[in-house]
Amino acid sequence: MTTIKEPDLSPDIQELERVTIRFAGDSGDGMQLTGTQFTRTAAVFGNDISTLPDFPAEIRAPAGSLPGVSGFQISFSSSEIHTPGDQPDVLVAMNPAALKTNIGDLPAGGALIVNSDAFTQGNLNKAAYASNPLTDGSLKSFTVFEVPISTLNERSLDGLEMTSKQKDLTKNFFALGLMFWLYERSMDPTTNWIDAKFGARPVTAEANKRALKAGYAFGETTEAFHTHYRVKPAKLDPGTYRNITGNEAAALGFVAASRLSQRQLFYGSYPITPASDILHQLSGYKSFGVKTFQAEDEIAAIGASIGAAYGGALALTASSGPGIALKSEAMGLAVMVELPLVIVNVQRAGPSTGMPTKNEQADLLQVMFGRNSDSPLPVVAPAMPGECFDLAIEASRLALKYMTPVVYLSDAFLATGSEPWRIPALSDLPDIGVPNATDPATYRPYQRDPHTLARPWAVPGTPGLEHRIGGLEKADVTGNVSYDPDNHHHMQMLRAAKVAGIADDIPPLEVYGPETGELLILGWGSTYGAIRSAVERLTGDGRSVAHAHLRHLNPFPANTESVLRSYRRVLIPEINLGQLLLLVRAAYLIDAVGYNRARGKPFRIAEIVEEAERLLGE
Amino acid sequence: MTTIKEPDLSPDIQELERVTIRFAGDSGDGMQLTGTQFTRTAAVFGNDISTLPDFPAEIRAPAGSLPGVSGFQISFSSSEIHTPGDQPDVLVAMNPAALKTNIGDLPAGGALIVNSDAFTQGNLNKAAYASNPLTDGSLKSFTVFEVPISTLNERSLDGLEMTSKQKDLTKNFFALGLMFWLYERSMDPTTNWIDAKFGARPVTAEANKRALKAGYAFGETTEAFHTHYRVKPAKLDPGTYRNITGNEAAALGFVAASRLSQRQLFYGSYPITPASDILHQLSGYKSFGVKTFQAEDEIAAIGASIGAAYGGALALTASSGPGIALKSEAMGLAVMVELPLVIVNVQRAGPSTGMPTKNEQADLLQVMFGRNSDSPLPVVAPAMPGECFDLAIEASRLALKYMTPVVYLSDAFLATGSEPWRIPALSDLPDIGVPNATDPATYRPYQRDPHTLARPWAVPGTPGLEHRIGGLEKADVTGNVSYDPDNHHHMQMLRAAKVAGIADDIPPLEVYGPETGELLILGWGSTYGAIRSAVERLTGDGRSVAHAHLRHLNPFPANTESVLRSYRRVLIPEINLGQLLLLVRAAYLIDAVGYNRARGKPFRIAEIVEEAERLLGE
Amino acid sequence: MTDTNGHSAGSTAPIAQPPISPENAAVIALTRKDFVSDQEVRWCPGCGDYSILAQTQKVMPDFGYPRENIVFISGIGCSGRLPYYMNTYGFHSIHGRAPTLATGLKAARPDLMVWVITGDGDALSIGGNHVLHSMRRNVDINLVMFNNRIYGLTKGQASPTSEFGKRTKSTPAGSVDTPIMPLTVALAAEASFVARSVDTHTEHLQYTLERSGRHKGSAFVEVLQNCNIFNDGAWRDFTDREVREDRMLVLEHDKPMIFGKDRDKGIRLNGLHPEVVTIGQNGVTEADLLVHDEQAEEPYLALMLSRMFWPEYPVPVGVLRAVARPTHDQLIEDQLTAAVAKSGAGDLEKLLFGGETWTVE
Amino acid sequence: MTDTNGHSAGSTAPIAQPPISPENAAVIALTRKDFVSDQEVRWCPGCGDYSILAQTQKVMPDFGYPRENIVFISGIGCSGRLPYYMNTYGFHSIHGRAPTLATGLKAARPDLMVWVITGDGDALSIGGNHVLHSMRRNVDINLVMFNNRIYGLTKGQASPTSEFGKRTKSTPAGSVDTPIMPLTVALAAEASFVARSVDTHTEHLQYTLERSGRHKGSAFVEVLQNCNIFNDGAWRDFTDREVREDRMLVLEHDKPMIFGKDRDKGIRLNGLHPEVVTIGQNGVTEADLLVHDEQAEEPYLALMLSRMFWPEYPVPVGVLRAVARPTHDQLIEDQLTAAVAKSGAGDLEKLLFGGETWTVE
Ligand SMILES: Cc1ncc(C[n+]2csc(CCOP(=O)(O)OP(=O)(O)O)c2C)c(N)n1
Ligand SMILES: Cc1ncc(C[n+]2csc(CCOP(=O)(O)OP(=O)(O)O)c2C)c(N)n1
Ligand code: SF4
Ligand code: SF4
Ligand SMILES: [Mg+2]
Ligand SMILES: [Mg+2]
Repeated sequence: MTTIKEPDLSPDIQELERVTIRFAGDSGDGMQLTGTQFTRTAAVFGNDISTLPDFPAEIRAPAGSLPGVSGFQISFSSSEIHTPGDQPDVLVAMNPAALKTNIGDLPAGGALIVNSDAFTQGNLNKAAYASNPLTDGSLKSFTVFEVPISTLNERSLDGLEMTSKQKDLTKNFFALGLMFWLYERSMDPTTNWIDAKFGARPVTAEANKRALKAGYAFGETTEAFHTHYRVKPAKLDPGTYRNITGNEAAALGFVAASRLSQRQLFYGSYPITPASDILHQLSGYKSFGVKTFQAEDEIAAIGASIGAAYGGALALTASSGPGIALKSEAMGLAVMVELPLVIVNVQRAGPSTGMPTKNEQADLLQVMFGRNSDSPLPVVAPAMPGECFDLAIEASRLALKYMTPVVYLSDAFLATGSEPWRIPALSDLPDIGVPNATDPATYRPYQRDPHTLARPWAVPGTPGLEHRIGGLEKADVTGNVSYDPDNHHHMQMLRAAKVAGIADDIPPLEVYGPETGELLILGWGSTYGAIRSAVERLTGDGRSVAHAHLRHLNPFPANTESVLRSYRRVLIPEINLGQLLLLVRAAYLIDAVGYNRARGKPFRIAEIVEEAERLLGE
Repeated sequence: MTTIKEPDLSPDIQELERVTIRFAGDSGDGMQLTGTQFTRTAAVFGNDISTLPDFPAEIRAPAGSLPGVSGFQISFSSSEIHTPGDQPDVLVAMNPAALKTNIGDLPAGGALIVNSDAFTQGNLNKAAYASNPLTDGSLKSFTVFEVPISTLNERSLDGLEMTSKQKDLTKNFFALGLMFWLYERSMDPTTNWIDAKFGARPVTAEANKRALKAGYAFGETTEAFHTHYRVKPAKLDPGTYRNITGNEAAALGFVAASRLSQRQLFYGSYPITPASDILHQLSGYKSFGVKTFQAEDEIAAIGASIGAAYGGALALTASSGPGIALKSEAMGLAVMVELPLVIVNVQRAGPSTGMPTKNEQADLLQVMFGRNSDSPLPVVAPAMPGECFDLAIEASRLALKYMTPVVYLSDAFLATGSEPWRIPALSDLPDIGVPNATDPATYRPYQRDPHTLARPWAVPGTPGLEHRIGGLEKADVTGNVSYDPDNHHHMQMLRAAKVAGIADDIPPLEVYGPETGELLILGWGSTYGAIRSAVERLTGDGRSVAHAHLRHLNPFPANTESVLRSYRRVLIPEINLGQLLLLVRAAYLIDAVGYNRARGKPFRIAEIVEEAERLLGE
Repeated sequence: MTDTNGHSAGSTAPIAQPPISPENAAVIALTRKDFVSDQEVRWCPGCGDYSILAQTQKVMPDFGYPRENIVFISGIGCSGRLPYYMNTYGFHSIHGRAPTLATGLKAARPDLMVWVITGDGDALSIGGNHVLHSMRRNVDINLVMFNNRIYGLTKGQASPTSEFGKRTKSTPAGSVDTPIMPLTVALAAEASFVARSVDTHTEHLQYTLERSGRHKGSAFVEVLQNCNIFNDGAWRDFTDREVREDRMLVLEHDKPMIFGKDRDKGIRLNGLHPEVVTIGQNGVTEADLLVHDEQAEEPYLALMLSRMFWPEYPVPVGVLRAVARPTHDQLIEDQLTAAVAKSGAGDLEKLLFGGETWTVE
Repeated sequence: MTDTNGHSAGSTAPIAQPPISPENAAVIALTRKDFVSDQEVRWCPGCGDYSILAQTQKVMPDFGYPRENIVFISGIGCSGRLPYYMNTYGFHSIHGRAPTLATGLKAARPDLMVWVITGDGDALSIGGNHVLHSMRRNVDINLVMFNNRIYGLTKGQASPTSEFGKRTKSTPAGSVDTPIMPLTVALAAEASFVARSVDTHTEHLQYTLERSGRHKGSAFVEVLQNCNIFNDGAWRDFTDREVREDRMLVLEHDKPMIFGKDRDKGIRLNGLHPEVVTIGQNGVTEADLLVHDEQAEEPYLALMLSRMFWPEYPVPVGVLRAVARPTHDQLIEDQLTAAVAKSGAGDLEKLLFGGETWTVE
């Protein structure tokens, strides 16, 4: 929301606390690049930011078609923010299709900047517009700026050795330049980036820079925009920051975990949206001794990781829901052999193939129960892109300390969304190393540590510890195959107790807002931003509402029940049909209510506020 | 338990209400055959019976070794019974290993018949006996009958053209004959069977028959057994009966379902214990048009079944837990494309490979939730071997009527255990046929029946209904691929509502015992017999205890909550760590308590009685 | 094969025609347009898939199957979208599993013509085992594999056919995996029909699809396809118009293996190794050249051809192998028929009351 | 193969030796007994697995690896129990997946000697694709497949190597599936070492396991094994002592292919087809016979041998193919080394603070 401050400012500069811009255009128009460039600039400038890319599922749908529209939303602010914003204040639409698919989100009075050149009859048809929205008055509730971006841009490139098709490909920089002017941003970060990226192709570099400047100049010179806007830097905690997506943070976190545990990182994976980027990232860290293995399928990927774990590596495998389903039999093996393994699930919308590029957090019950028999394992879930780093280390810590597979639940929104991340000092990171077993005199494959109930880790190559493990039930202590009835029950209880015991080794559930009161909103995963913002608003309005967000979903922190019982009502918003809800109700018999929407995208702050108001009203 | 009635009977005949015998010997000793023959004889005689085979996991462990012991327990009675008995009244032990592994279950005063010939030093060592139990007095609390079975048997075969090794292989018939005499049974069913089976090999046939008669004669002539026992026929409901195992009943049920739905039965499967027998059975029903396909793995098996369902067949796939894990991705596909499919899970002890031949009912949460995203499907579970027939038809009915995959949860105990089954009249079986879509004018791939919410079934070959389906999210009605946010939420709700709606189309939860009272014991699956027997005892002792047993686990019958709320306490015994318990607590916020034992074998009646008493005492 | 080994031997019997439906005449009259669905095609502009789609639609009428008796089943990948664009029945299944659905569908419905559309990753990475087993069972399907040597839909990772050392998103330092030779694997899987064509060679592609469609049994067709976004020009070296005659070998049954703009080059057998020779040079005549035999009982020749590749050799295209063997669905039907012939059509009542029964009054 | 196709070519370089550990001398001194674990062996009396276990234990010392550096990984099946009986590290994994665990273990720990023990169902049915990919990657493992042409552990269903028409529990009317020829598939998968032996031919089995163990790269060894309970005598026709010389062809590198009690029979090449001839009859001399070459760059000869079977041909045993190719773990290590050489050992601090950063005071 844009709110005006300090009216005494010179009339043509308005200061705003927060602005949300959405760039929308054809997949071919480079909107992701435009968004990323604006993000970098805002980040480096010192704003708090939050972004939400929105790709089409198709690689390249036909140019100008509705499914071909690609969008990128960025919210930047002078105060702390948690979400990319419910609605854009400004929508940049590069063609009719982009307008059609995005205009619905623009609030009345919002600013709309369109590339009027793109509103040809052909494009209007492709976007299924009966009449031209620029002329039929359907946009009158918005502040519309029609800019002939293509023509202006092409003109600015006069004399360059390029086809006009090539020239047209630079028009996104024109739009970017215009935005830079509008929000008082320096073009330097982008021009530097262009030089670095296209240095080898001077003409392209020149063209992009000219386009950028032309857009900026257009803002300055034209009458169209009377004012431009200022968003001051945010007061973030002191430190060094970088802009980071969840998948980048996760990759860095696991590399760090490998260092902190003094073990080589082995990553077995099979590509799948939206998890693939972790593979791409990690395969670039060879100088860190990271071994990445692109397997023939998800089963081979986890199989290889289990093999590497058996060999003493910090082993990792990642996928998204459909791939996790394939891994489930092998996950059961990891539970039985009690080897450390981190299984990353970057969730996406299902069931089945579902909507591969869209967001959902509906695999919680799958990872909890998607294996034959009682097969317990710990589950953790980051709440923000930057937190993907911390929880990568935490997941590794639990896996190594408790000799168990651990599931790490991320999702498409966290994976591709970005935020400024305060880079931690290495000295602040925990030591998560664990020793290997070495003493033949005392070693028993299934003799457990009395505190953690973890079995010892004896890796091949250790003289005198030769032993055999496998998927058949194990005799307590010796680890020999056993069909003894009481032993089986005993082992089932031990496996369950080991995981349950982790509750005492994790931070308690923290509460934001009143310690007790009317309503607690309990969340997990990527809904953090929307919930926290909603609670800020509600408490701002004097409501007795608090927010608690689970990072550990199995086991729950020890104080979870007491926290929940401190409020009259408990609301659990989830981008699924009520999965944490089921676990909480079963565990504590608390009549928590769910707010469940599976729309393949993040919650809006407003809908959570609304639902909370409804409950408070009851 | 053996209780003596009518004391006026001639001293050497005792009449008993119920007897439980366990035959135990080396895998090579043919104990399964012995048990089955005794079972058939008792069944044909008219007793109520219940059996429990207990195989070793090894194909053939070394002769005489402990892991090589194979057992078969049969309980036969003149009144209705529900379980193979907590403890045997009589234990037949063919060698030391068999004695060692089974004697623990024989109550003090129980009868023990041992083949004394087998108690050689070698065999005692293999069974890890320090001293000979027949001489060291360790058996004095039992009524021990030492019979030199091997010698007596070999003697009876004098003059036959056989090696003594071959002769020794017939000694199980000697033991059987002895049991027949002891319980006043006719040898005819077995001699007929021998003729039929070994007709081609007269010497073998002759040998087996002689062994049988010799055992019988030994009982008659020897002084050892002063009395023999009589167990009158049971008063079963009128009708024609056969002895049947759960896997046999399931196979017959699906063949019947194919007839009742007028559709060819397609069975795609990959062998796995304890589900393989369904494949073996169905592959013999070719004259019923049953097509069985042994796939390369479980994924191919369900894939082929989905393909056949798409083609209009009544499609079926079966496995056990580990294989179900592999099928889970494809199960999600079936949910998305909404095709009818029955997925049989014959549960076994896990996690992972676990104890493949042992029993467990711990895959309930796996089949409920083991798929990415919210992916609802109905779940049914038979409670007794014979019921496997009825629920095969029920599962098929739901799949066809609601166009949905349905999970059918059996387990190792149901699959291999047997009971007398009253064969239904065809006229009593429901018509479960559903029409195919044929009208191009009205056909929409995802237009739903207003009552069932099922989509129409248009099979290839139908002119004018050409359409495409798949795993991507579908637009309501048209079934086209859709990434529309609201459509996705709408479809998620529709899929959930379709399954939830089945609650109105299934029988209400029935209660045995008082309508309201102190304690309700709620069960599902193969624990039926133990729970029902326990409740019979408890009510017999005047306790206010009732039994309800779920056949439909998703959705629950509409009256489930009201039934549960009619008792002060609810006890849920499960051979797992509390899976139905979790679902019930989450659904109704009722503080039900679990009795959970995972020992790879059925509950004993006594332990349930005990637990109930404990709760009643609280 | 042999009895001990129990192979039902490949034979040189003529290739059977698919059953022609009553609507045949009407069907033959159909045109490509009749097989175009109402769905908007969504591949990148310039993608080789467009041509494969077009040729597929063109040959459809020729088989005599009415539209409603044709089913296209695909896995996941860019290739997997094809069924949406065919005005027939279609099933866009899950990654790598299309052959399994096809196997079940064909077994349940022998009357249908079943096509499997897949990619190099879908068919050879996650789906490799299903391809292997559907081929050895001789499931009567036409499996068309779009080979662009890359994972397209997931935006550019190495596939099982990517070159050793290939740099991709997932292999920034180069792939360490030796690629699979798809046709060698298909032949080793006992496929009864194995062929190769190229997306841009439209007539040849039509001919190849036509041959595949007319083959009874499992057909494996590799189509060299260009992914102009993530692996542009993967096959250019030998498929480009200017060079293709010199760098590709068009196989024709019973014809000597001749290629080259001037039709002066050929393949000669040297021991067990093929060698490229020039007709007229040091005494080589056409008579010395290998003569193609797609119906050879044993696939020795086909195996050799399947491993010949540019630049060592011209790349063979066309039908490498086409032999008749009883199909999976046929064998299943035969067993059912035999069972009925032997014991009569199944009687449910008899079945239920079968075995040992007793009656309680 | 070729550059375009990017194969890292098979070469005739000598087979590399496994790294010999310091304990070498001590190890060589070990005997079979040192490799016998404390677990009681549990196979059916008379099972062929006993002999395979014994020969495996016998050859173990020869490789120079200390016990603790040897790992046996198996899938599920009777064969899968073998690791319990080896006094080394062992992992009894899940059905069909052993090659995947082995791939990860070897990549993480190149210093280990890794054996994969599997069955015809485990390796070729559910595990077919993993075998294919571990072979093409040249993962440095020794995969020993116990081929008894049946599912033993699950009590007698058809396996992918069961004969066409074979009656089993799951195929009462006979199997309708054409069996897979394991060695053909292994060769098509680009395996760098392919061999066959027989459970009861103890010396030959030892020799074959020894050769496999010394091979660097993916080795596929098929052992014809008898399941006397569910498929007794599956191979008897040609493996029995009385007939084996006449019905089996023992391959030796660089030697003419001669067999028969009287060493008077041989294999001659006729065009592309092998034929059995008798030396001395109608002018056939040893010189006319095929000479075995296990190191041929292209596996044409090996492919042919892999398809020769009784009764048409004597059944080839021994090493069909053995070529050197960089191993998967080696290639991975090389890339890490190269990366460090290029940019130095990874600096975590640099990595975290890399990219575009800004500082807030
Ligand atoms: C179980 C599963 N794993 C992974 C994916 C992600 N995925 C979709 S297509 C694909 C590979 C596609 O490559 P290819 O088969 O060559 O098809 P192309 O896109 O190149 O035509 C992958 C890995 C998936 N959809 N499902
Ligand atoms: C996922 C899974 N599916 C099926 C099974 C059941 N199963 C165990 S071993 C086996 C086949 C064994 O055959 P083979 O590999 O030939 O080994 P053999 O017993 O003959 O040595 C099967 C189907 C299983 N354990 N796990
Ligand atoms: S990514 Fe490649 S294969 Fe996929 S549609 Fe685009 S060009 Fe075609
Ligand atoms: S079943 Fe066959 S393979 Fe398995 S142990 Fe027994 S004999 Fe050996
Ligand atoms: Mg591809
Ligand atoms: Mg086998």
